[in-house]
This record gives sequence, structure tokens and C-alpha cells, in this order.
Amino acid sequence: MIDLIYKIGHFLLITVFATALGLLFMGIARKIIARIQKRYGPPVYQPYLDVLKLFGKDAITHGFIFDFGAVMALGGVIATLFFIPLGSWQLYSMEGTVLLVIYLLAVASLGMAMGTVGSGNPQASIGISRALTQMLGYELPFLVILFSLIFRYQTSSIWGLMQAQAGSFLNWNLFAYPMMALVAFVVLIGMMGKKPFDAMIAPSEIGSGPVVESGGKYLGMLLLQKSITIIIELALYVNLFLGGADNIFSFSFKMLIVWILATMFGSLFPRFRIEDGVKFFWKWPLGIAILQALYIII
Amino acid sequence: MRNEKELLELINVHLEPQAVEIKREQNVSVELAPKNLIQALSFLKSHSYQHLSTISCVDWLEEGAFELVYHLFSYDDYINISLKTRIKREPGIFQTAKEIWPVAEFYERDIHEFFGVEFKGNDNLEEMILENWQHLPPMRKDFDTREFVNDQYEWRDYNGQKHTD
Amino acid sequence: MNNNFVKGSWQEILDWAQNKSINMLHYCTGCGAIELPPTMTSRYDMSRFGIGPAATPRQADLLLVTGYLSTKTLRRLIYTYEQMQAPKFVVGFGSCTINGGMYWDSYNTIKQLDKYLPVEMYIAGCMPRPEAILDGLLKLKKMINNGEADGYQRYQDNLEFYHQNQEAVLGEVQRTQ
Amino acid sequence: MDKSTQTEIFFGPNHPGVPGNYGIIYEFEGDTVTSAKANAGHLHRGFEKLMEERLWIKNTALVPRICVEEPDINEMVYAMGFEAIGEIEVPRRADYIRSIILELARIQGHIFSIGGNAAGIGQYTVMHWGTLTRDYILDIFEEITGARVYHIYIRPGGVRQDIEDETFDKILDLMDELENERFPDLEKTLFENPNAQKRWQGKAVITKEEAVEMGATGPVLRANGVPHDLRKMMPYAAYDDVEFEVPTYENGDAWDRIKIARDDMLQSIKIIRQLIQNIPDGPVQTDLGNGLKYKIPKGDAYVKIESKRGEYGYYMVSDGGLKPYRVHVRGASTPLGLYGVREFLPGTRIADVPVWAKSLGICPPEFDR
Repeated sequence: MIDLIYKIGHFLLITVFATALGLLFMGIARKIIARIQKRYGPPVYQPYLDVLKLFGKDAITHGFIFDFGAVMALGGVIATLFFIPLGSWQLYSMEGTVLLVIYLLAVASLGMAMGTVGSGNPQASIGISRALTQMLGYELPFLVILFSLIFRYQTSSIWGLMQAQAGSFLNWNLFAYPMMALVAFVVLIGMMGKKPFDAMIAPSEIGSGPVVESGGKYLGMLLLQKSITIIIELALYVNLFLGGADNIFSFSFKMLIVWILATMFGSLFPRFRIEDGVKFFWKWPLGIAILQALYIII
Repeated sequence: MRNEKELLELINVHLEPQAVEIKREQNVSVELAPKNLIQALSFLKSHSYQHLSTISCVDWLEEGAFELVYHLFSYDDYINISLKTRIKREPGIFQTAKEIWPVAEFYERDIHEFFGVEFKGNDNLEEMILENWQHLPPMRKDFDTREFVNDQYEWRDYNGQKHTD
Repeated sequence: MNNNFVKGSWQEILDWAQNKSINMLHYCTGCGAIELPPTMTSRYDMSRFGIGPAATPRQADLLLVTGYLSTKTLRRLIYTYEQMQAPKFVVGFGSCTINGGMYWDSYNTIKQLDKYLPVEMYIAGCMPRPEAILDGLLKLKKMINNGEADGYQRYQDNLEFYHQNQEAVLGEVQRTQ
Repeated sequence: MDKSTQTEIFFGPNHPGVPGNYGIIYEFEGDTVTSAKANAGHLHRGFEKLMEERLWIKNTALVPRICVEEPDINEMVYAMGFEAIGEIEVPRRADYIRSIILELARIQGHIFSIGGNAAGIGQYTVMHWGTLTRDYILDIFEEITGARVYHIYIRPGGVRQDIEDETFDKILDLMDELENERFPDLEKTLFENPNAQKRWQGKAVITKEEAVEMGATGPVLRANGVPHDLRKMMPYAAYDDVEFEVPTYENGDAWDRIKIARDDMLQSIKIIRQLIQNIPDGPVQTDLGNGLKYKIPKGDAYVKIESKRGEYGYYMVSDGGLKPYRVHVRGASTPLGLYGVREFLPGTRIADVPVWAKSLGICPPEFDR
């Protein structure tokens, strides 16, 4: 019983921490992009104010499916937090967490898809069809990488993969398999929907895509979902390729480094069209991932 | 590469212009009877005057006539031709130039909306710029916009004194 | 939509949050919209005050009426305004929204904006400069913070007045509620 | 294509991807536009009617407000129309100053449209830099004319006031800064960016025959290898005293039109330098008597000049009175915005509709008037 309460308390702590860190990262990203564009940009704590304002506004619902979609998106993402080791914090670390995380991420985006279909706006349905095709695009190379890692270290739990890279920083996967780390970085940008792979929320084509009909608290929930997704994907990348960390601060610092790199990389590229994006994923990243996998197997 | 004079000879020979005038360097204006304007358009188009800038309409209220002006330009002679013709104001009917220049359909639609000129053969003449407009076509000279505005909208009264009086 | 905007302390916090982060609807209704890009981008940068563009009326709080309004735009502006969510504000640019401005005798533009939509403030200038726009928006933020910007309440309270004026100019207007 | 699978979208007036207050209603199937219709008229203020109610001199304040992106083009065409009907001579220095203003307006127009095109495909950094560069040119305008966008500076008979020498030096410094710092940045981030090239290449193609048939001029023609430029074909102001080339490309797609915008700017810089170098002295305004009593004999004229999007013309008629009898505005993007949308938009992908609209430079107030 005590262990249950401890777990629940620990889980709440992780959720609040992930949301706060995610929003902080979004604020930092806006600041970096602003600096690149020779302007000041909003204060770093601006996303917190946005969320507070959004929860204060009225919002129009488009029926039960629309509400449930937003809740499912947020719920799916929070559920994924159970299985990601954030530095030393670790809730569940049994075998198979890698695959479970991939599945739960898909649940979150399907929830958002259901919500947007409920909203009935054609631009939203175009946006969500783009998001799902893009997911198809980056899942392929990502799964190849994961399988080759699992095969290499004979364990499919993230904690196990992280432990395998312990010791000096030399045997991080980043240095053991640099090509795979590069491909994973590109896939990470695709997963987070940052430029040049943000065709699904293209404001100038389909008016900010899936979230076109959600104002007020729905947009607030989707903003929270986005911030937790950022933390999850960054944590996944750091665990698999930068050897995790023993305490939370160096873990967050590593995540910050990867995040800044992804933002800078993204701010100078226009966005792909959706089929060019998927073609790109299936051409270079998939090829390198398969080569790396063969290298590991042989 | 014709200059203005050779162009005028060509026009005098082939078309029956009522009046021809060289307005300025590289600018010629030709007045024609309504019935042989469309034929003149296709004739000039075959003689390197392929560019139709626009079709303008001028409402001569006192003389009871609409004047349609077709502005052509040649990429060889670099000369501007303004083909003018006058049609009766009351029936205000004219043939369409859609077959010669498909884009003329929209210039005619614009003139129809603002002057009420009917273009036979152009079936796409419904409203484009204005939205459910029930009054006189606004660009006609007998439509007074100030009087229309005074009875359509009230003015903001700055403590008693109206904006326009 | 609940009409009883009770003035509790929770409302003050929301007003404070609202003035810190305003989403401006990306809708260039008139000629004044040419001065919005310079205000949004590097040189004058309105985003340092937390004001950023929003693509759809659902996510927007601020509706800028940048200059004159033709009747065709007015109809779409009313639909847009009614799609926006409760704490929403309208700011008019230049004299065209006050008394018709330079197009006072045009048959196709409306003469007074605040007969059709509740306007919080007007920014002077026949196309106000970016500095004037920023100054106006900063003043708007102060008004929001101490609760004076209650245009949406005025719209709710005398809905009949606004609807009559709109129908007088536009004929029939689709109503959502 | 039965109707059931087609959905209709209002790529409407309230949309970041659309240039200005203008709507395109298109039906699409899958990801391709099947039919499209222009939904224009949102910016109609009845300019031509208002001009018939105002004196000649009062219209100079009304005229720049027709097209927001290029107010000086309207002022110039209005002044040229007045001078053409009234056979008024403009002092040579005024011609030079007018050409300088027009070329500065061309650079700010092009840099703004390159920024707009880049924002259309998601490259916001270039939009920020482009608008920032444009602001420096607006500062020069502010020094010469006192206003940022609407200058009311070019008047019938000349220009409102002379330009001092240190303003000329400022213009020259700005030209150097543009050429050595601003444009190279732009070159690296946009024109050497493989994504941008992939997004623009082969999109929104308008062939030479289609353009000539439709009456579209400017970059649309020059992107098909046709070196047509009214500054060369019908030289006005001081363009017969300067040498410059007319950049052309071959395959008439969005990528070429945007490269033309870049090359046009470089040519404009060259023109401005030549103009400032050998600008003659003398008055800048012929004396036409009291402004309120401007009067020109009965007559009409069609005048046109080369705006950044092509031929921009007025047909002006005067009946000898104190007010113009009729002014007809022919915007550069009129054929494209109304006829071109219906004829050439179907077939493009949804993602390329903003690319189509912005790269062709559709400026709605021109055909709404």
C-alpha cells in the first residue's frame, strides 16, 4: 500500500516536472528563433502565461468526440511518462518498455486525430491526415534503429539500454554508432513536428492544421500535450544515444542541448511538402539505418 | 517594326476607322463604328497586337452614350492602340470579345457590374465585386454617391454638430 | 455563453494572464495591414510584449480592423468576431473606422465601426505607424489588466442594437446562436 | 469525378496563406485542387467614383491608397496621365528624382514579396530579415517625403520637394549595405537552400503563350525568356539615360519568378547609383498655377509603367473641367487574380496554393479598386 502511494506521488511529481520543463523548452526555443531573426522575442516564461490564459478563456465544444479526443491525447502522453527513465527517476523498467513507448505515442496522436475529426473542419482533417502520413514516414527508420539497438544489447527495456552505455562517455551510442545517432536526430525532428517537417500544422496552407477548431481550454490541453511530447521524445533520444544520466539535472542539461540543436536546425529550413517529407524519410534515413543494422548483425 | 505612320496606313486600308489620331509618341487612338470593332480586334491581333491591357468604359451622360475603349499593345512595334467605339446608353448592348481574348470575359463582367452594359455571348456576367447590390450600377454618372451615402448611413454626431454639415 | 462575468479575484488573475499573452488574428481587413508585418517582425517586434499572430478566430483574442471596411468584409468580420471566444477585443486603425475617413463618400464602405462591433480603442494615423500600433497595444494591455476592456460584454448586453445596425447595412446575416 | 468525393474550402479572406484580403474558393479531391473561383471584392472602395468627385490635386492624396504595396507607382501613373493629356513638360531633375523613388519602391516591393513567398513555405527567418531590410528603405522615404508608405510626393508637373545631398549619400550607403550585407545573407539562407528550391521549382508554371494570351506581364513573362520591360520598351521619366539589363529565365515557374525578383533588385541598385551620379540641377516642379485650379484641356490618354509585377496602367479622360471625368485603373495582377485563378490554379496541390498565389504577386486592391 505504501509503495502504491509512493508510486502515485512520484508519478505526479514526474508529470508536473515534465510539463514545466516542456513549457520552459518551448519558451527557450522561441527565444532562440527570435534571436536568429534579429529580434528580442517573448520572455522565456511566455508559454506558462499562454496556458494560463487559454484555460481562462471560454471554449466552444463540437460534441463529445471533440472533448474526448483532447483528453485522450493528453492522457496517452501522460501515460507514456510511466516508462521513460528521466535521469535517476524511474517508475517501471521491465522488458519491452521501448515498444510500449512507441505504441503509447501513437495512441496520443490518434486521440488528437479523433478530436479533430469531431471538429468537422476540412482543414483540420487535412492536417491530421498529414500528421498520420508523416508518422508513417518516420516510424520506419526509427523502428529499424530500435531493433538494431535491441539486438545489439540483447535487452528491450530503456533502462537496460541506458545501463549498457554506462562507464565513460566513450561508449555512448552516439560514439559507438554515430550514423544511427544522426538518423535518430532527424527522426526526432520529424517526431516533434518541428520544421522542416511541420507540414501538419502549416499555418499558411491549412490554418494551423488539426488545432484549427480548438480554442480556449482545448488549445491549452493540446499545448500541454505538446510540451510533454517534447520531453518524452528528447528523453528517449538522450537515453538511447547519450547514455542517460545519474541525476535529473545533467539529464535535463543534455535534453536542452539536443533541443537547442533541433531548434536551430529547424529555423533555417522551409517546410517540406508532406510527400517529399515522407520520401525523404524513406530514402536517406531508412537506408543508413538498414546499413547500420546490417553492420551490427554481421 | 512599324512606326506610328505605317500603322495608321495599315489601319486605314483594312479597317474603316471614323477617326485616327497619333496622340503621343508610341500612342495611337482609333475610333470605329460598333459593328466592325470585333472584326478590327481580331485583325489587329493577327498583326502582332496580342496584348490586351484592359477594356475601359466611359459614361458620356450628356451625349447618351457609353464609350468602350480596348487597349492593345504590340510586342514588336511597341505601340499602344486605344480602339474606341460608342454604343447607345439605353439598350447598352454590345458583343463579347471573349472568343478573341478569353480574359476579356472578366473585363466585360467588371464593366457590366459597374455600368450595366450587356455583352451578348458572355454568359458569366453575374456579380463579382459588389455583394447583393440592388441600386443603379454605381459607376454611372447619374448615380450620385454622396446622396446615396447620406441616406444609407448616419453620420457620427460630434455633440450636436454633424460631420458633413 | 455565460454572461455573468463576476468580478472576483480569480477574474483579476485571468485579466492579468490575458494581458500578458494576446493572440492577434491574422486578418488584414484594410490597407493598414501593411504596417503589421514591420510591427510583428524584427524591427518593432510586438512579440516581446507577448502578442503573437493566430491563424484562426478560435485561437484569437484581438481583432484588428486595419482601416476602412467594405460591406463585403463587414459581413465576414461579423462572422469572425462571433467565432472568437469570450475575452475578445476589437481595435480600429485610423479615421476610416471612426467616421469613414478618406472614403466618407464611398458607397461601399461603412462609416462608423462601433455601430456594428464593440470597439475598445482607435489608433490614430492614416495607416498608424508601427510605433503607434505598439503604443496602442500597450495601452490596450493596461485596459485589459484593470478590466476596462469589456467590449465583449457590451456586445452581449445590447445584442439587439448591434444586430439591427448590421441588418440595416447587410440585409440578412446568418446568426450562430 | 463525381461530386461526392470533392470538398469545398474557403481559402478565404481570413487566412495567413492568402496575399491580402482576398479569397479563393476551391474544390479539391485527395490533395489536388479540381476547380477554383476567385472571391474578390473585399477591398472595393469605388476609387474611380471617388476620383470623379475630387479636384485634380486632391486625387494625389487618394491615388497612392489604391495598391498598398506600391503606392509610388500609382502616384507616378496619375501624374504621367495628367501630363500626357495636358502636354506638360517636367523638368529633367524631377524626372531623375522620380526614377530614384520608383526604383527604391521597386526594391522595397521585391524584398517584401520575397519575404512573403518565404513565409508561404514556412521559412519565417527570411520574412523577418526581408521586412527588416524593407524598413531601412522606408526610413529613406521618410527623410525624402515625410511618410513611410503613402508619400504623396510625385505630383502632376514634378515632385513635391527637392532631395538634399546628404540624403543622396544615405541612399548610396544603404545601397552598399544592401549589396554587401543584406542580399548575401538572403542568398545563403533562401536561394541556396535545397528545400526552398524543391518547394518552388516546377510549381505554378505559366507558359509564355498563356501569359501573353492573358495579358499578364512582368516577372510572369520574363520567367519565360521574354525580356519585356516597359522601362526599355516605352521609356518614361529618366530611364532612357541609364543602362541596365532585364533578367530572364527559361521555365516560367515560381522559382524563376523569385530569382527574377532578386535580380531586379540588383539592377535597381545599379540604376539608382547611375541616377544619383549624374542628376542634373534645376527646378523640380513646373509652375502650374494654383493647385486648386488645375485644369487641362479635353482629352484622354492611356499611360502605363513597369511596376514590380508588370504593366500598371491608368486610362484617364478629362472633359476640360476641374475634376477628372473618368479614371480607369488597370492593376498589374488583374488578369491573374480573376481569370488566372480559374484557369491555372486547378491541378496544383493544396500545399502549393499559397505558393501559387504569392509567387504570382496577386495584389487584390488592384482589381477590387
